[in-house]
Amino acid sequence: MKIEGEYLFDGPREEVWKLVRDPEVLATCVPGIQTVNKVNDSEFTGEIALKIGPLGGTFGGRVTVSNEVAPESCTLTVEGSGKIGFLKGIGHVVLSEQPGSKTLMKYSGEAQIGGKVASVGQRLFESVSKGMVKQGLDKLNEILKQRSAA
Amino acid sequence: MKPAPFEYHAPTTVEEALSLLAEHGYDAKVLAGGQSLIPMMNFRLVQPAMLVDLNNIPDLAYIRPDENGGLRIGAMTRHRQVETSPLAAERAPLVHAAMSKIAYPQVRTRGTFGGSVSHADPSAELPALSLALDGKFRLRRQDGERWVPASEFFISLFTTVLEADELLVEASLPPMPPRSGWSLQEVARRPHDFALMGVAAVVTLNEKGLCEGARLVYISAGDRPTLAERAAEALKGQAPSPEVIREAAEIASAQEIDPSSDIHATAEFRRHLANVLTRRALEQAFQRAAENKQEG
Amino acid sequence: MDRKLIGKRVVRNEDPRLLTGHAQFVDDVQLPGMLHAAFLRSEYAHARLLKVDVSKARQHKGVVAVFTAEDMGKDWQPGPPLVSPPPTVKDVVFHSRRQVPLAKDKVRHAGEAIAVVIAESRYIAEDAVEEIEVEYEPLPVVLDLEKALEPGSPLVHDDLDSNLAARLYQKKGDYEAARQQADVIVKRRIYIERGAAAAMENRGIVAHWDAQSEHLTIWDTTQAPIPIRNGTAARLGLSEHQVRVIAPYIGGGFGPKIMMFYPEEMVIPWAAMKLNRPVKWIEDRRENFYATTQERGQIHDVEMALTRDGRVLGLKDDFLHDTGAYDPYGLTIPLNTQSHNMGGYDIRNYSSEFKVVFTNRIIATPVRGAGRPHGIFVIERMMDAAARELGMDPVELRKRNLIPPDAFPYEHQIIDQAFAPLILDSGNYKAVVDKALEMIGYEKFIKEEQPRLRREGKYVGIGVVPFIETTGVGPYEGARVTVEASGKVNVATGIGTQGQGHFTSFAQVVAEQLGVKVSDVRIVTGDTSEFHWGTGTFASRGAVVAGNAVYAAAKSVRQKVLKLASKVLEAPEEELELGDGMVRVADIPQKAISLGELAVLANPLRGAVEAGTEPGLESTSYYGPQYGATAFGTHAMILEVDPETMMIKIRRYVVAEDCGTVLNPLILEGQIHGGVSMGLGNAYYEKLHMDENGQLLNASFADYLLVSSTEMPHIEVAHLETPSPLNELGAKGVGEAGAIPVPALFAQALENAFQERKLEILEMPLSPNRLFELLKDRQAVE
Amino acid sequence: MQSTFDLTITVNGTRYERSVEPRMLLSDFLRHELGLTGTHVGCEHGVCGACSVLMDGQPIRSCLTFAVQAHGHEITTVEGLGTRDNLHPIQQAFQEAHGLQCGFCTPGILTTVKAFLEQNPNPSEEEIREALSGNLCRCTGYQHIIEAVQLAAEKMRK
Repeated sequence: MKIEGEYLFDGPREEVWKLVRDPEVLATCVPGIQTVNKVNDSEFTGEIALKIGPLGGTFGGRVTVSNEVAPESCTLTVEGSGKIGFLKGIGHVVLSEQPGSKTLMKYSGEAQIGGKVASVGQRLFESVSKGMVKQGLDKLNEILKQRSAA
Repeated sequence: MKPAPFEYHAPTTVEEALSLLAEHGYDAKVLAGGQSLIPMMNFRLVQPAMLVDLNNIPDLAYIRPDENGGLRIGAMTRHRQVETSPLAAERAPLVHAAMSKIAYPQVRTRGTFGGSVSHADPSAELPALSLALDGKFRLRRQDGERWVPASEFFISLFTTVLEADELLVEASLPPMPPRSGWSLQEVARRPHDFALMGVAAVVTLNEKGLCEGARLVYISAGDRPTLAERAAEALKGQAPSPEVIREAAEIASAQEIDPSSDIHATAEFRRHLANVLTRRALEQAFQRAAENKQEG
Repeated sequence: MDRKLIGKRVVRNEDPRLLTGHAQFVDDVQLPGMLHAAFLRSEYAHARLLKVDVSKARQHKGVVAVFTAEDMGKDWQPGPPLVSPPPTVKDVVFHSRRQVPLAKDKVRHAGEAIAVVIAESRYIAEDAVEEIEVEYEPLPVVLDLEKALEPGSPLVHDDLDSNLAARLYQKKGDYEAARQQADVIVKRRIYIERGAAAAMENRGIVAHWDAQSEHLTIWDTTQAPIPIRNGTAARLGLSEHQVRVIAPYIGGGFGPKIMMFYPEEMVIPWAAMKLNRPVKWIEDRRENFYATTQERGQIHDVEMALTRDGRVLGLKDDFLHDTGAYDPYGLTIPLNTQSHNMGGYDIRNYSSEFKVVFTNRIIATPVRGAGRPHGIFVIERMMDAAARELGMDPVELRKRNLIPPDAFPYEHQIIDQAFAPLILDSGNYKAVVDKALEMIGYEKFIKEEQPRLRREGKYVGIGVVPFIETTGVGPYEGARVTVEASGKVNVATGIGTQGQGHFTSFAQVVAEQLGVKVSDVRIVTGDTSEFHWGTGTFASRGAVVAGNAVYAAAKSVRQKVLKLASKVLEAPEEELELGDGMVRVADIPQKAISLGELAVLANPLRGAVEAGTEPGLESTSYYGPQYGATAFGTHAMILEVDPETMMIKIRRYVVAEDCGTVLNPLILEGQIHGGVSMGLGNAYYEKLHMDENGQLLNASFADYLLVSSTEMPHIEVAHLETPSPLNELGAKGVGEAGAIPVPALFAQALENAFQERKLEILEMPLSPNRLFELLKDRQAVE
Repeated sequence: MQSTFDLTITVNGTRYERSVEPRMLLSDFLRHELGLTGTHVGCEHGVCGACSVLMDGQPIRSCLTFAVQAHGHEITTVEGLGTRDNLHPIQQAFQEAHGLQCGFCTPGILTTVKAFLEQNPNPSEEEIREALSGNLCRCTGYQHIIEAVQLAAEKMRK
């Protein structure tokens, strides 16, 4: 499934880049993230407790950053697997400066879902993935605003 | 396809249920009709640690007239009860008409009003219809209760303002204003499937036959039932001409809904259907309103 | 002889058991000490298995055993080939790659079995399956049939050079020469997508090893109990007489239950022997979508050469066929497609090459129609495209090309699915088409009703599709008919039954011969201890092949009855009559004896008998046709479509069917109704949606849409009878017929409804969404 | 945690007392605990209708009900209609109209139709189609089933 969209951050590109490039921050933006372990500068693992109404479960997750061109673009990969199946999202992210020291993030990529959840939950995918991406980016923007306020 | 193990409680009073919820929080899942929850449990997509079964609380199943001319529906009222209720047919014809579109006869004998609303499936009828009628829900917890309007109740997919220790115990559906008409239009692959797109319309005419107010609510159009406010605005004060209706349909389908794509329909097809169905719904609703005006 | 019972609307013998809930289905088998199995299935469509850790699952309370491929040791071996490639065709390529009991090293489709948990209950088994840890290394998936054949494509089977499973070319006449003479060449590309059989009963197996008597009993939802018995015995090193396979009441077959051996059929009996306890596995609905075979994916490049006055000179169809991850079923489906491509038309020049492709999907095996709907869809779509191109009425074009009644037997000069020559044995095709046209009121609709409805703003279209169905193929079936001392008759045959009414139609055949009540004939199907030889219920062959064996055996018993009665009643055979369970001397009613008494006399307990006497009033017969009998039919429908919502309503649906001698019209109509409902599913509701990673997205009845009572139209059926000269009953099969023309018919009616918009449909199945897109594309073109 | 639950249930007029895990589906309970295998299981997610039984006279999906939820209730399964020698008029009608082929979906249809005809003794074809919308049949195309329901209604009105 294709994922595509854009998001306007309330902060300058350099700052947004720092956050995106910091997997630890990035990991905390994954909805439902419980624990975060650093593997290396570009890779973190963690446990994600996903909950969408009654649906949910615990996933072992991994976030990696690759193909980076500071401070413009990079590829983000989020993977998780658990009892109800697995998910993998690969997104290419491009940041551009906007007037008023804002930053526009354009993202495009693929989300892959497998296992039980894929076989019977398709009706919900797009809504869920849209929701999760938005939730994650809102969180990132929150952190951005907190940092710039501090 | 067998459910994972869970702990089971079957309280016989609301108080007992609320105390269980207060004690166990999100570990406890409320079991109402179970017609959405149990399939997900059988698929093992949902594995609640505990079920609090409301089916032994007789006090929660009722359809009562409200002083304001509307209806009070207890959370454990079965769809079948509403379907066969003359009171519901008279006081909430929109909801009554929707009943036969909800799944199958054998599901309607179990499925409940409160369960469907609390489940907050954006493709389900009752959340949308509650919103179309500007209804509200009574939520109880051990130490009190609150009323939440449908317009604030639904947050996103399967997600509502209900806290872990809260229970939706009743819905209040106000009567439609005088000179109102309604319509429910749906397109589904088969009549009993989730609608690819649905719209519920309630319109009210003034004495002169101009549109005084309209509520257009969409099913399968986003992550929750979607109220099209700008389309309603465009109708206000207008005579319900085909042009005006077309304009409202255009606004709602192009700007106010956010449908997703799935294997049955792309977002584009859903928008197209929303446009078509809005037109049909408004035509029928205005027609009915005009008839009610004459009668009134 | 006078037909007293054959052809009558006899109510079914089997119904009281089914209606009261007493008929035994596989999941109803309950044995002391029985264990329950659940399978762990691959989440990935294509991946290397790096690790399968079952240690936690083995610790789970209530779990008796967990097996992986490793645990099966030497007993781990692929399933046997079901059918071999056709030996008579030149240059055929065929790479046989068969399914395995449990995946080893690599998984090739999502849902492939990796491990099995055997526990005290299914609930516990499923709990433990969740505790198995699998480490996968995902591999690129092979899904697109064309890309799969490109050099450099990932490989489903690493030991092959490509994903080509098979290639076969057949021709008749000289297509290139015909092309040169043609006035018009019509070319199209046609896509047909996958669908599921979705019998209401999922598959299931119960295996019981009795160590004391060294006897294995298997209850299996199979359409082919005898081959399962033989194969199981071979796999487990047992004599065929040590294995009994029972296919009890089966909740619908529709093709996939003929597939063998499913991994579960290899694992469960093995596990039961290993554990020395009965083991039951019942497939659940989700598994049924992942683990039961499916059918339909094909891409056709078709060309039709015609004269200006509508004579089809030749047809060329090169197509790709998706066999999935393995190809145990050989070439049956694409061969069926190839041999239905010319429909019931007199086409003298034909050229067709198909390539069978391995993909990371579940195995394709026949599903009701088995490639025939594809062939009919292709030829009928081409007919409609050609009619438009020629500006000719589509029905007229068809009529001009139908095989005339005096041309039978009509040789197509290619081979069919059974590798027998494709010969259409008999028929009166034009009469059937005319009947359907008359029933639907074609002329009146086109000339009066349609224009009127159009003026009212309604989009209403008509379709008329003739089709053939090759049926009743070999090799053979057998039956044993026995008159018992009670006077009742027992009939045993080797085929299985899945709702076709064999308990009644076969009983009619026997009852008519022996002069007993239909309800006094007990039919046994699907129990290998009752009949040793046979192949199975497939290819619409039950009534034809087993039916004729039953007929032959019944006639032979009748002879024995007459011979013995003649002696006992001291009257010549010609003067004897059979009726009401008695043999009587004509005109002397008091000179009579019951069949029961005769049966006792035929099986004396003491005394001497003449040399060469066989005991009992019993006979066993076999029937094997030289080639199949071919049925013919025409369906017509009037379809209304809402041009804004794409919702459809079928206003009329008529069927004219010639399947030779009708055994029981009630049962026949039921078969047709059911076939049409499945065909409608294939046209507008049912599609297996797979994402680009090979994940099936609709493994439930909430998303895989079967036609329900609210979509089905009322169907009017007419029978015409051109008995097949190939068998004594004159029967032709009908089991799959109902489903075959429907997608083509639906497409034609839709195009007709949207004729102003020049809609052309070259794919199946459709959906409201897809129709919306097609109409939008048309708009963009204009 | 209470691992089993004692329940009392009346099925086809017979009272049963059993101890079951709360997660046991009513369909499995009827089939495997009570041996009433006439109730069939086709999808276990509430769509196919093969498992339909009557609870206090109302049709329900036994796969979407836990056995514990039937505690204190009355269940009617297909075995509670007629017997082989004395078929219920609905069963007779299904035989006469050939309203079944493989017979797998049939028990769920019979129970559903029983409740339906009690509420609507003289239904139109459209009402019958509507009443059967929650029962999938892959064999019959529904036509003979609908005719069987019409015939049954006629028989029962007499």
